[in-house]
Amino acid sequence: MGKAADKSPEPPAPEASPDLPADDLPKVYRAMVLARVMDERCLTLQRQGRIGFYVPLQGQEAAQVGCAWALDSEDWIFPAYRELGVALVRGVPVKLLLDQFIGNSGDVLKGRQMPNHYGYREFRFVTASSPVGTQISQAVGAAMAARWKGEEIVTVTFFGDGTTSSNDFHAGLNFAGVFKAPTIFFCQNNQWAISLPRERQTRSETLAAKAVAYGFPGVVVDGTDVHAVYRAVRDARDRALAGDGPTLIEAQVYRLGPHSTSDDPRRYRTDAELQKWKDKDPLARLKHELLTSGALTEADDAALWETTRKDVVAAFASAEETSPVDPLTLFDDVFAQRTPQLEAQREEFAALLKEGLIKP
Amino acid sequence: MGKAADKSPEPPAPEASPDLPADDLPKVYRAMVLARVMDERCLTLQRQGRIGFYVPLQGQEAAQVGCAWALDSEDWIFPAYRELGVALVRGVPVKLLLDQFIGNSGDVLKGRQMPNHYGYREFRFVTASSPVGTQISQAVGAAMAARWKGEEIVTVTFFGDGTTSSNDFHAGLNFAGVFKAPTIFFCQNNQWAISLPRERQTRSETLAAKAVAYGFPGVVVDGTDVHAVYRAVRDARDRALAGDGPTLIEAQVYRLGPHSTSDDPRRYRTDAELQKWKDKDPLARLKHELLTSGALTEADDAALWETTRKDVVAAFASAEETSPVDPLTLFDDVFAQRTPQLEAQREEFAALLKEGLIKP
Amino acid sequence: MTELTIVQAINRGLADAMRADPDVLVLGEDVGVNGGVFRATEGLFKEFGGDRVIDTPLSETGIVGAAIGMALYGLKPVAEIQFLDFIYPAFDQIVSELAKFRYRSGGQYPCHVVIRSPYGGGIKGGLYHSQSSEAYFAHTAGLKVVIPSTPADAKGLLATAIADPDPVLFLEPKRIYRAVSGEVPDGDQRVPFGEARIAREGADLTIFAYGAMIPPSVQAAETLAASGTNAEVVDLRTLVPLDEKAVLASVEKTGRAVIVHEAPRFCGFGAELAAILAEKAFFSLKAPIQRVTGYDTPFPYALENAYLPNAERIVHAAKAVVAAG
Amino acid sequence: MTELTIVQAINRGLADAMRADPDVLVLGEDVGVNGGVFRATEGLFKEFGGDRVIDTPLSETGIVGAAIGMALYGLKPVAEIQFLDFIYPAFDQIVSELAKFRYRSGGQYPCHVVIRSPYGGGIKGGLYHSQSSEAYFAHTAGLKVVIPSTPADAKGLLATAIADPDPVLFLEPKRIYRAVSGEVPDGDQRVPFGEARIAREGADLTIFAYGAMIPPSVQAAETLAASGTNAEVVDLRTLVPLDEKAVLASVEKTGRAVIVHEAPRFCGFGAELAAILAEKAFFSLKAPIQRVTGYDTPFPYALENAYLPNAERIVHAAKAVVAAG
Ligand SMILES: Cc1ncc(C[n+]2csc(CCOP(=O)(O)OP(=O)(O)O)c2C)c(N)n1
Ligand SMILES: Cc1ncc(C[n+]2csc(CCOP(=O)(O)OP(=O)(O)O)c2C)c(N)n1
Ligand SMILES: [Mg+2]
Ligand SMILES: [Mg+2]
Repeated sequence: MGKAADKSPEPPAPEASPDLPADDLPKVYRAMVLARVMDERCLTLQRQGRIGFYVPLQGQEAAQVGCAWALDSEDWIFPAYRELGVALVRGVPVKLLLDQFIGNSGDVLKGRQMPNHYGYREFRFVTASSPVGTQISQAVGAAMAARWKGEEIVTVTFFGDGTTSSNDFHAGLNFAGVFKAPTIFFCQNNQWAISLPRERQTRSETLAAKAVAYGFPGVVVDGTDVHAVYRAVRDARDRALAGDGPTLIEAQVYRLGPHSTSDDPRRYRTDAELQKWKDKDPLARLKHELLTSGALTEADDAALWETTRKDVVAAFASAEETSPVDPLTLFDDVFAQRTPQLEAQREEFAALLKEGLIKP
Repeated sequence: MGKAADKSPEPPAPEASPDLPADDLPKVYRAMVLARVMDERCLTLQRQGRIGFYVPLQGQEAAQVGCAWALDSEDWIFPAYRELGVALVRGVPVKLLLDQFIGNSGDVLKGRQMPNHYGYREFRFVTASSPVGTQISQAVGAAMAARWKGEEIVTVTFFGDGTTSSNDFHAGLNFAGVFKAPTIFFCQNNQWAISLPRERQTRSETLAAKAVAYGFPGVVVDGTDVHAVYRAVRDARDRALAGDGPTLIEAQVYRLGPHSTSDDPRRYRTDAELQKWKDKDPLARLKHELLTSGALTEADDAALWETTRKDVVAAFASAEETSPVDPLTLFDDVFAQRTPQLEAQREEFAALLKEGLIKP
Repeated sequence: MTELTIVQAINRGLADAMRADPDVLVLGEDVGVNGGVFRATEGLFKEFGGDRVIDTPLSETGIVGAAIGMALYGLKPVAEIQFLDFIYPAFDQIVSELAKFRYRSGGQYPCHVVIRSPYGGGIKGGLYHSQSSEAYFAHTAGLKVVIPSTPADAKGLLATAIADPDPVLFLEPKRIYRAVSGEVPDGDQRVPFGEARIAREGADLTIFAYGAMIPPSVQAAETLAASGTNAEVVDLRTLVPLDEKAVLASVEKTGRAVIVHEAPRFCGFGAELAAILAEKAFFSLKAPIQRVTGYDTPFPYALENAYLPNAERIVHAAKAVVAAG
Repeated sequence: MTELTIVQAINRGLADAMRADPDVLVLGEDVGVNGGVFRATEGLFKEFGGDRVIDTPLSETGIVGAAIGMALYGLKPVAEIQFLDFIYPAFDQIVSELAKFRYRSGGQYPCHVVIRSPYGGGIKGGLYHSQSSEAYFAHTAGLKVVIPSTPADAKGLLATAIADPDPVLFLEPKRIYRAVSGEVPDGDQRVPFGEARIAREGADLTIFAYGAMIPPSVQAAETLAASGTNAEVVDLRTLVPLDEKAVLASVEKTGRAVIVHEAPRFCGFGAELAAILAEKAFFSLKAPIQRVTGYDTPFPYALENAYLPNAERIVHAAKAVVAAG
């Protein structure tokens, strides 16, 4: 269990922390490998122009998978845009994600958003948006609603170090404190907000320490250690369901890749720093543990990577073959029902489309 | 000197605190009396319909006057809407303030804002606005600018307990921490944000403790004690000018009157609570001290109140006689120069005015 | 039928909705114990308790963000923004999230949220207690924008808003909160969205208005009648969805239009009406369209009465239009 | 004269202004070390240092609030908002403070602030990297709104913006940041506000546009020329102040108008142009005004090309207008 941020009002007792069941570990590792494989593949696909954009998660797999593993499937996730590991643990099929990355007719979102901005009501994984932080206060409202409806769930919201500066971080954590909302604020401090390092984002000693301002506990965990993350989240979940309110968890990780495929991190950070964190690669760490315990052999591992790669390639091939979205869906879902104005625009659009004046 | 909020990273050393010079005390008291007299008068004037609205400061005089007294006249003030005591210490003439309350041609603001929303560049007292908190990040920018220009001043921004929940509180304090801005954040915790009590505004233990989130000191002072306030502000000012960055000061006071003349506090708070704080009336406290030290006699005091009342009444009479604003000024100051569109609207307006179709 | 003011009708509407549906709740600043600074939520805290009539911290960002979260989870929050002038801290949540959630999620996450807010001038509120910024929201795809002008419409449109599965910005003309009172049908009588109300029939000219501009528009029409011009007054009631049919039908009949709103003229809602007419009723128009609006300045304090459109200005514009063709 | 792209012209313009005036500084997210996500501030950090090219925390509220404070104190900050879609957290500071400070202080506190931001679609940015929300700002009294469409205008208008004592929102058509390159005069060559540019002369019809909609508008005009319609293309350049004279003069000449913008149609900037024409050029108009715009939906991802106005749609509308009268 990570150390409680100094100064937290009620640090949870570490001895109470439940452990990640040993039987689960191979599954946890598999989820992390799948995330890594998809990441590598998508970076390539973007370079090849087969998807338009991508936001990698490399370096953050243990934090994401460890957190998601500690939750109940009924808990609601309010992600940022980097939470592939969480989506995979939730069970979102790879093909469905890739449909979103392409924006084809298989995409539950109907091709409306950039890659990575997916969401699946079925998996209680709320559709992501780009403006940072907005999900935070929403997660608090949802938690209040769940409690009001008597449902024993928590909401978990994900955001980065940079997002602690956002309006919604402040509003959301303050509301959560006041209303004792059953919410877990899971901050992945990956040390960078695009080109701004953590130390220049805020002068607070840790990000977890910001919880002091809202009167609830903040804890720091090593986000490359899946066990530590799991325990911290379980603790926070227990607290929330016991009516003791929210917890802020700062998982210290590192973004090994670029911010997105539009970014070139060599402009603002050093190879030495990168190498330091590459040495703490969460996948290597868990693999080592599994090899040591005998739960995994090198041969198993090689096979795992190979099958996973094949599966992802196959899923992408299938996604690429899926038909494009129907252009007329452009006018759906603005409202539950199209207004007369939208109906008229749709007709105008359909006519232009027919005449070939609009090419989707 | 008030106790440092527990958990502040670098609590200032109380022994360093300079004292409010004893010679100044009668002047400080006079300023507080003037503020109280204006307050009482304006509440009456509003009831009589002679001014449209008023925001009282009763109970907050020591905090405001003590703070303003500790500043240099070159320091910039970024007020909320309740800082009459600060304006008076700055030397803003009573008549000028009353002109603003009426919105007549003597008003520097040209009748553009509600009462209490004044500002005077000459006195480095920035014009107030209603949206809470917006002044906070502005004060930080101004402090950064002053430092960049090599000017040895601080900016001081005033706001209430409720305003700690605003977006600009978070953004402003965070920027100030990161950039070590020479800014003093002076929070008058008057226990209420209209009808919301301090405890329901935020679960943070003190408001000063929120400074932890931004990596600089937060201190709590008894805002009914003009000495304590003075020392805390002097300390903060010294720190700021020494390059050590900002300080958050929480002055604990009580709003003895209504939130504004539109408010009825009996709807949400008890007489008992009010009485408790009336017993700590900052004016009574300072008067007692001055009587004890011999710096004031009861007779002096009675005379002071009487002259002050007369002066304020005379100033208001004069303000009431001042001519109204020229309606054509409506189109000035939108931009440095009127655009052709504004010029055209002004002509249209002037014609309607002439025909009597518009009655200002 | 009961005789109510607009603010009473809103209060009644909220109470009825909360009684009928346990998923409806109210949140905002001072809405609970205090009953709202305009008393629109008076009595609700007592009847429904602090879990359903929630006094929030001072953060519009938080109010709207939390309301969205509640709606995603299946509640039907009605958020109050104390004055429309204070909605801007929530603008990101409204524009980026509330308006787009259904769309961007492919229909998975509708936002069943009503935001109520008093808007407009006439109470000597200066720059920050007077604004009429409906155009920002009407331009935001995914939001409905509703502005009643009578007690019956206030109650009937509020009922529709609360039942609507999409986000609705419900703007209340605070200037006539208490000035206008009228008969309000009892029970769950809804006024549908997208249907303008003909506040006064006429054949020579149409005055388009909404909210607090209806009384001076009707007054202007009466003055005009005396000089032989028979003006129709169309109360739009819902800006989004707009009753374009009624707008066009009226001008096809009258051939002349005067558009009235409090907001600054430039890019105000009136511009859209004029644009629709210039596109779709062009051949019916006999004369230039005129707009009687607030000026392109911030809202003033001392000169409020000079700023706000009044019946005289509307009459003046109407006469000019009639004179022109 | 130097051949530059739009983004290079902006970069050059910033550097020139900073060299000429020590009170000019730049602040925003990733503008320093990284040189801006579009490289508009490339090289400035190296030349002017971190005190004048300030990498800020991730808070648009803070960026604009701090910029206002700096301006009040006498500096001339140029703030970058990384994408116009992310300006909303700063909306309160912009609408309540930046736009109103001079007015509400009776002229005591002008705000010498420029906010630069890339806007518009065409880069497959989806809902949040594509918006064109100029109408919100054009409707806000006290703000100037500028949108260049050529490298020379980008540099010349930016110089004017930085010299202007009032707040200016400077919107950069990111879609053509690098697509368009052209000759830019050397030295301090300013392009005045309030003067539209005739991008193409014509006599039969006027196409009004700005920013990234200029290239398809000019292309449409060329297509139309082939079928005998001689279209004029007016590049507004500054939405506020608007060159109303040029707008009216063109339509008085051509009698027909097509208005083009990327933003959703309803209450978009085009509505204001149509309203001005319907009021002041009514008797010159021979046919209904048409608007070719984004649809009234959020900005899509996969269907971006279907959403954005293109030359074909403009031609189609122009032909309809010509056919109508
Ligand atoms: C309101 C807003 N402003 C700016 C951006 C542009 N932007 C996208 S991600 C990002 C940095 C986010 O950093 P952090 O919160 O640390 O998350 P990370 O990307 O590191 O996971 C920025 C500035 C945005 N998406 N939203
Ligand atoms: C953004 C915004 N929201 C709401 C309001 C309405 N309002 C005016 S004062 C106030 C309470 C402020 O409380 P606090 O900060 O404690 O200051 P106090 O009035 O007690 O001095 C509220 C909610 C406002 N002015 N601005
Ligand atoms: Mg980060
Ligand atoms: Mg207070």
